[in-house]
Amino acid sequence: MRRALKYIGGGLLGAGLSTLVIGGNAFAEDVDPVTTLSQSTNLLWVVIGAILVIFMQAGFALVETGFTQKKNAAHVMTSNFAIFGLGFVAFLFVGFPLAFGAFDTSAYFGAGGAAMDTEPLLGSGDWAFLYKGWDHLSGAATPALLGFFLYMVAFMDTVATIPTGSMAERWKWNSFVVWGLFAGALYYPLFAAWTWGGGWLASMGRSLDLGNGYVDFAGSGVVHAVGGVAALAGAIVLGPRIGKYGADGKPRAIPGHNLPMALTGCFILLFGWFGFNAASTFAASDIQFATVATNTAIAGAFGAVTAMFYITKRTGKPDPSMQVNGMLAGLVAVTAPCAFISPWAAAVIGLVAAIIVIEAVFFIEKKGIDDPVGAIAVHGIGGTFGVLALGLFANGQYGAGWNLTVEADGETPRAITGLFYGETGQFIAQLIGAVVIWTVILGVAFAFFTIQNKLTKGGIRVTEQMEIEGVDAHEMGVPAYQD
Amino acid sequence: MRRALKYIGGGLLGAGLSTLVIGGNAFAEDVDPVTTLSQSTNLLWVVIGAILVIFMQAGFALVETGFTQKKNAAHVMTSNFAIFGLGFVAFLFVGFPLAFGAFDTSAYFGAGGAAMDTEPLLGSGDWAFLYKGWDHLSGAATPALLGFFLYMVAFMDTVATIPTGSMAERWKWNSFVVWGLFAGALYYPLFAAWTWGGGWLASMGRSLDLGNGYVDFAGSGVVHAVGGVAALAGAIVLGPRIGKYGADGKPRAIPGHNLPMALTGCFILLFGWFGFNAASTFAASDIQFATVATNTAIAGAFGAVTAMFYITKRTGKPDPSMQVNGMLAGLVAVTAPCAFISPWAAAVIGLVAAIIVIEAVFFIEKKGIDDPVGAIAVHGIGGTFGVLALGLFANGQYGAGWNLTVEADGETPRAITGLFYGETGQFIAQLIGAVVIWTVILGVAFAFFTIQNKLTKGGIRVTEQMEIEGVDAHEMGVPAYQD
Amino acid sequence: MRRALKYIGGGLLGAGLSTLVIGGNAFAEDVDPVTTLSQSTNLLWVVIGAILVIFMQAGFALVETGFTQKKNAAHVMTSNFAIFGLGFVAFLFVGFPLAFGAFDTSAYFGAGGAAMDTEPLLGSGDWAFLYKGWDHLSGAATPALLGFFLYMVAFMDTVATIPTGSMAERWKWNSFVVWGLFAGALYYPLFAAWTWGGGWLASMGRSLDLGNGYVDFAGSGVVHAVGGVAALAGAIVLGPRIGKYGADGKPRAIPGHNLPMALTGCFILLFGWFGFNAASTFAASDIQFATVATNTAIAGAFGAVTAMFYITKRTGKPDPSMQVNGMLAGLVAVTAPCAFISPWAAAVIGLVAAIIVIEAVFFIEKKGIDDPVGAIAVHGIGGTFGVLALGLFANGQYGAGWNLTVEADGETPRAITGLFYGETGQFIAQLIGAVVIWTVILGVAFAFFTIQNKLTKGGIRVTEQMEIEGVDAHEMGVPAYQD
Amino acid sequence: MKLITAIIKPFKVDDVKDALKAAGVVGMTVSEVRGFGRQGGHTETYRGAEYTVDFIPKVKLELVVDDAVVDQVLETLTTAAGTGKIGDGKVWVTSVDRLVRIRTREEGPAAI
Amino acid sequence: MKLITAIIKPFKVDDVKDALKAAGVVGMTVSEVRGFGRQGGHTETYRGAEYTVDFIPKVKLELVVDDAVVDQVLETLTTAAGTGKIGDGKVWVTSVDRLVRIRTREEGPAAI
Amino acid sequence: MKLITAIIKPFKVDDVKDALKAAGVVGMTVSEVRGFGRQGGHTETYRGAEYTVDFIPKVKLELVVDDAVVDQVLETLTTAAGTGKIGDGKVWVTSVDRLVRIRTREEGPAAI
Ligand SMILES: Nc1ncnc2c1ncn2[C@@H]1O[C@H](COP(=O)(O)OP(=O)(O)O)[C@@H](O)[C@H]1O
Ligand SMILES: Nc1ncnc2c1ncn2[C@@H]1O[C@H](COP(=O)(O)OP(=O)(O)O)[C@@H](O)[C@H]1O
Ligand SMILES: Nc1ncnc2c1ncn2[C@@H]1O[C@H](COP(=O)(O)OP(=O)(O)O)[C@@H](O)[C@H]1O
Repeated sequence: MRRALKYIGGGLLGAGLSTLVIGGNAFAEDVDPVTTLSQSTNLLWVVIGAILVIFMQAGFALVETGFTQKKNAAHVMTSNFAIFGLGFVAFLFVGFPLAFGAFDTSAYFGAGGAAMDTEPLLGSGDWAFLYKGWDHLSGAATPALLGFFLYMVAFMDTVATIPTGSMAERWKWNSFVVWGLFAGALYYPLFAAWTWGGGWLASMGRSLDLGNGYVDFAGSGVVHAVGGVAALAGAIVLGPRIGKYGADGKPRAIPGHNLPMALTGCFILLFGWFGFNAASTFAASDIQFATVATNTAIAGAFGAVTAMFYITKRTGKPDPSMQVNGMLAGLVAVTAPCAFISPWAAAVIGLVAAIIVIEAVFFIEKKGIDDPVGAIAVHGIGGTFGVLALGLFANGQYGAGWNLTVEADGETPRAITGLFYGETGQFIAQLIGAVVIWTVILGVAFAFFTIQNKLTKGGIRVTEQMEIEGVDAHEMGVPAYQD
Repeated sequence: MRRALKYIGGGLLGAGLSTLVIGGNAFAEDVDPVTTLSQSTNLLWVVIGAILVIFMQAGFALVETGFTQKKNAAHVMTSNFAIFGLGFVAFLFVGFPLAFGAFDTSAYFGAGGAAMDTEPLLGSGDWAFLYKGWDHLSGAATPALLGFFLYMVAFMDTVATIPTGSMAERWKWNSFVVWGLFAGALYYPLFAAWTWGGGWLASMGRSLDLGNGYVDFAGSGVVHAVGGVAALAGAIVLGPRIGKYGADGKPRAIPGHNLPMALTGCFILLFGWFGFNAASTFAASDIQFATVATNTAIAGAFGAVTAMFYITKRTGKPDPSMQVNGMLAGLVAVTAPCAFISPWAAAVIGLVAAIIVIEAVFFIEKKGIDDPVGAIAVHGIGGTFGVLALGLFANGQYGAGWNLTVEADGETPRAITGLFYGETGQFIAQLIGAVVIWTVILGVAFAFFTIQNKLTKGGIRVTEQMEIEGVDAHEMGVPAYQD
Repeated sequence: MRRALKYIGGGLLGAGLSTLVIGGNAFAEDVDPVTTLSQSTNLLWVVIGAILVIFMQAGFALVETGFTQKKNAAHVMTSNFAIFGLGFVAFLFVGFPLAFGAFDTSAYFGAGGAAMDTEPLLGSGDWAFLYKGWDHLSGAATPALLGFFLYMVAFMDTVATIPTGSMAERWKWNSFVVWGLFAGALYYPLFAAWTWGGGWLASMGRSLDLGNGYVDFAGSGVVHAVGGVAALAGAIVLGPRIGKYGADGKPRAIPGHNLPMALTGCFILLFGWFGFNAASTFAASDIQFATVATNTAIAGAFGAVTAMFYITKRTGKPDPSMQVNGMLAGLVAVTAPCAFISPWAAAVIGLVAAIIVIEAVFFIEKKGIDDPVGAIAVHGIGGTFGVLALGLFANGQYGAGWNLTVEADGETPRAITGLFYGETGQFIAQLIGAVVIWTVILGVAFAFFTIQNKLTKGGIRVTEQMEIEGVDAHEMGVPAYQD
Repeated sequence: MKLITAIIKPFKVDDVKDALKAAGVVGMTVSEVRGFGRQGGHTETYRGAEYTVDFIPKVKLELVVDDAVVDQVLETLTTAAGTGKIGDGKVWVTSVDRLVRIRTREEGPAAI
Repeated sequence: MKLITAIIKPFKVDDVKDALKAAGVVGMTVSEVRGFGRQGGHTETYRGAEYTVDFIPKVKLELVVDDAVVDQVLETLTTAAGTGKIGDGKVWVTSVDRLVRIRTREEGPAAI
Repeated sequence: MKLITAIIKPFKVDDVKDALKAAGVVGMTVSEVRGFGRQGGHTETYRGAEYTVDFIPKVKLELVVDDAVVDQVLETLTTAAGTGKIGDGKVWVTSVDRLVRIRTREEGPAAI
């Protein structure tokens, strides 16, 4: 019952009549036609959202390939393609149960959305760490359960594909394959279970009286920051590309081989992002999806424009690659707060995110970490800023009761309110989430790549000759382009 | 109240039961679940439409970049990318209020759709010219208002990006940036306010008894022709590219550097166009969206096929670039009438549009105006043809009462009927709209570029050397492609 | 009445309350708001599905162009572009009536979905072969009819575009144009009429007591296998490309000119496939669309992953082009059974399909048939496997009463059940469908290309010189790429 | 030693390479070039406007060979590259003063 | 016979070709090259890091001509290719021992 | 004057350029070429069918230099371009009869 209500404060208390009907229905005996129709429309919205997020894989592939060198284009592109299936398979069998085994969507989709298994696999009550359940593989799988799975698997794949950018042009194919399976089976599910799955971080509102607990509407933290720290760990373990740093130790530019390709990818990401954020209401009957979509667009637009002016001021020219990073910075940062903030705040978040991310790109490069596409800055730093931004800008108008939190009176649902609106608890909850990502999760990623590097004969990096001649010739057996 | 009914004749009187329920609700006291659900589904459809239209930016970027030269590819691509944010920011703060401050969507989305401010900023009654209102920036912004904004901002960006095609390969980046802001803040909002916003052109049905006043379902005029005349003005002020015209004054071909890229862009435009046209019903409960979508596809298909046969006959080969222009011609032309015509008429419109546009490409080029991508012909001429086509082919079956028009009896809602169905008033209204675009709006665009050219040190055109060596090297600092 | 129920078993009996309401409504006198709303949402889902399927044209274009040579890129790309319009025009006037003239969608979309003409053009009762009706062109066309047309025309275009892959790089433009018209007017409609249209193959459940008759949820057979056998016939008539086979008769590799382009195309196909399969419920109120979408993704993911490991084992490297074929193999194969199987079965089908298709590519090539993109293997073999897979894995949980079949008692609707679940009738029905495709339909395609080859001066293949120098220079008059 | 430079039709590259290999040539360098000559170009129309393609894609071969084998190499090359159609290309021979193999610093014929 | 090799600015190719045509040159071969010289390169910034573009796009022309016309061709070529700005390029002349037209096996000046 | 033509490994271009610059070379022209030689090619499989890559990407350098500096330039070049591995490439020297700087019409060594 409590789980049935988890993560639906918005739907339940913030979205007007029809959703109340839904909320009601999840426990009602007889289901009326309106409720059924509302639930099927909700499920449709989530499936459409999933389709859009899955298409983002193409966006990542094009951005990363466009920003890297011609001699490695087939390798980068294909790794972004293969990751979809690799992460998917691992998530289907292992990751999904661990993260969402106890997730109940019946409030959105009706009875079919019941949790697979309400008992955690690890932990209990407000301190759950992992879950279980395999109904989704059998004939017993309901459309609601499968639709929810599809949406969640798409988010996982985003995490899995982020390191392919920072580790591009020098990563062994076989080592990459292992990462893909690990990301889907364990890496992503960990933090996801603790937050969206209903675990201990989501429960901090009740257990530690910290606002509504860790809140992350569509994943600035759960998806982007988690992917970003993996990108960081991987880039460190691999080391910089040959020629990235001059004899003087100064970073040298290695321009991408196809900017139109990269910009096309960014357009696709913007397109898919609406599914990523807006469909996270899990309900078409929760019209907040419109606010979410618009806040998303505002942050992306402000991120792109800010980056254009800022980089021109900083280096003299409107570097297209930085405009791409700027838009993505805005989109990544607004992903957590998008449902809880006012439009003006979305603009501010996009503006600030672009500047932070551009400076982060410079800083990371100066530190000797080579990230060909800026994945660490965009997803890691931008995502972390987004997690905190929610704790600052949340205006208390949406998501009351989120994560089953109530005020002292035990009656009034607790509103999601940020520092700028006078609440400190929520910000602390967000801060804790961010710290966990940059310690525990980064640690897991770093350990994985380090151990894999040790265990793999010759390490996870290609040989110097392969790197110089291009990994396509050596690992793909066919060049990306033929004259 | 009157405004509440503006531009919703279709939804209100043309779309069967459920919409009547909606119509009813906008003024009803108690809102029943079915109505609420219907309204949330309507809002969902508009948001999905907005997402599709935003994705069209990628289509424009690819078509324009593919049709231009390799040495300028980064510049053309990036301008199409940056315009999204530039126009967006300007429209958010200035343009949207001016054009749609008094637009009421409550008939579609419920109470949340109330107009920001029913009093015009300029003019009054049937002679309103500009509006105002800034609720959309504050916490008071309803999902309905924000969803509507998102859809509208996407249309604006289409207008803003059209001149980047005709002015490509010789336009200074900084001058382009100014245009982007101007287009979003003032240029687009002007004609939009007079028509969709509820201004004097939309009111001609009441004020001058001309049919239902100026009607433009999804923007052959409001978006495409308005963008097209700006493309014309800009191309004239810039002058033709070096080498476009031989010593003999004859136009020389400058083939695009990547046709597959251009065709991919056209596919994306076709895809997004369904959001552009079909979601303009503003309601999923108004099933006319299906007729609109199909008429759109029919016109695009006939445009492409006609162009293929026509250009083969005209110049001997099935020039791919003309097939692209042909499909776009059909799509642009059907955009205004798509909801009011029979399928056979959509076919005729697509066929005629393709021929008109191809001849227009030749004519414009002969006149010494250099338009690398054919934007003036496709959007300017094709769009104008679409505006008039509505006045010819409207079959009187949909949109009765549009723009709050009633017959003499003051009871019967007036049907939107074209010349071929015996009504002259509507055609005259369309004609007036077209004339206004080609005089007032073209004048505004021409004045803007001329004055900017005067005020800008060295003018808005790059130097001869920059143009010869390619603007990428000089303005972007990085080439589009690296070997 | 019987027709009114054709092909809607799923919607009618398998999809819970709200659809029952629909089912009821199609014949009810007074229509209640909930039903109307449900029907408009159903129509919206089908239109969105159509938009996604139409976008797949871009995917096919990019995959085929990326897999072929640079000197032919404009030709391959443009043929994939032109086919959309060519097939469309022919289908609008001729093909649609022949295939779907008697198709009734009122159970999904309400009264407007009534069949154009319930009398077959050829045949009668359970032995109907072709239909008729032209309402869809006139002002009498209802949104329901037009929405349905849009979805169906998109499927036709998929069939029409498949041979452009196997026949690429040596096919005369004019001969291709004739194929496009033939495919839309007659080739696709034939088998479509016999199955989806309600013809004799769909009726085998009643006429020959074979399960529910031939069942093909979204077209592994009706679309892919039918397109695949045409691809085979065309490739045989054209013969292999110059240089494809060495003096020793051994096949030589002719690597594609742009792999990133091909992979991008595959991503787009995956994206569009969700519209292809999931919207085939014809109803948002039939939540099975979620199961369909997820099964589709599962099969695609397993196809891609299997192909990656299998080709690496087979030839030493993770050939990107085979990973593309592998994902497509999974998607094609699951298209027929996706609504009737459990998730684990979708995984098995994707896995098996990938291996079968890869081996088929090798086999076809060894047989001296040159298919530059693997269209015959993916669509022909993969599609046929999908048709049979339904007869094996259908779990009897969805689609009861499909094709108006009932058990002996004449009361209980007959469930769609496969061999592995103890029923042989359904498998035999599928087998008959497959045999018809590989005999009658392949025969029609082969006859068409052979006769056209005879009647065309110089045959349907370009001259040796054109092929050597590239068809772009000779047939398009402009190269795909300019430096 | 002599440097033999040949301009041939692109699709002939493999035949020529195989023929020269068979004739004992152990190394050569090729590059994409565009040629203008008797074969002439052609005029195309794009978006209604004409443009002339004066230069036709060709491939350039460069081989440094020992004086002794020049005739034989020329013979092999012209035979393999010829189609008898206009545009087959040219071969010219120039004198090489010195040749060095970078890897070994070997000089003269030994470096070939 | 002589081989005239010229390195010129890309946008001058058409002018030079037309001038040479007018001067009676019936054939030549061109290729894309990148040059390094007095003109020097330039430094660009990409993602905050600098990189130097040392090589500038140029076009290389190769013409085998009869000794008699060398001076005139050089004159025509330098005039047509010149802008007076640094980076205009170089022309050099080397001796050709033999020239063969593949199609006809014609040798010497006749093969030009 | 001499024309020094070198075929080297692509990734060595920057080193060689810097070395030559340091050695006083003020100009050169480079182009992408593909080479066939002892290094041999490799066989790949695409869609199950084999294909041989006979030609390996190389870069060609052309420098016209004064006779006096030929040895030194050769020395610098071979040192900078060498990896000791097969496929390092060749350098050959041919005589240049005339050299003209287009911009100034200067002739001979002055034009270098
Ligand atoms: N005088 C020349 N100098 C250098 N290259 C030449 C010369 N003449 C022709 N070529 C090259 O040879 C190619 C073929 O020459 P062309 O005159 O067209 O036919 P053919 O070789 O049959 O006489 C040209 O495309 C050009 O690349
Ligand atoms: N010594 C040389 N050998 C070969 N090519 C040279 C040489 N010097 C210059 N070049 C070529 O000529 C081009 C122009 O030379 P540069 O010194 O830049 O200007 P200028 O020709 O005006 O002296 C260079 O980009 C290079 O391609
Ligand atoms: N006889 C030759 N004439 C012209 N170029 C040659 C010749 N032999 C080799 N080359 C060029 O030099 C490159 C390296 O030669 P190769 O024999 O592979 O190794 P190495 O230089 O170590 O002997 C070849 O790829 C080719 O481009």
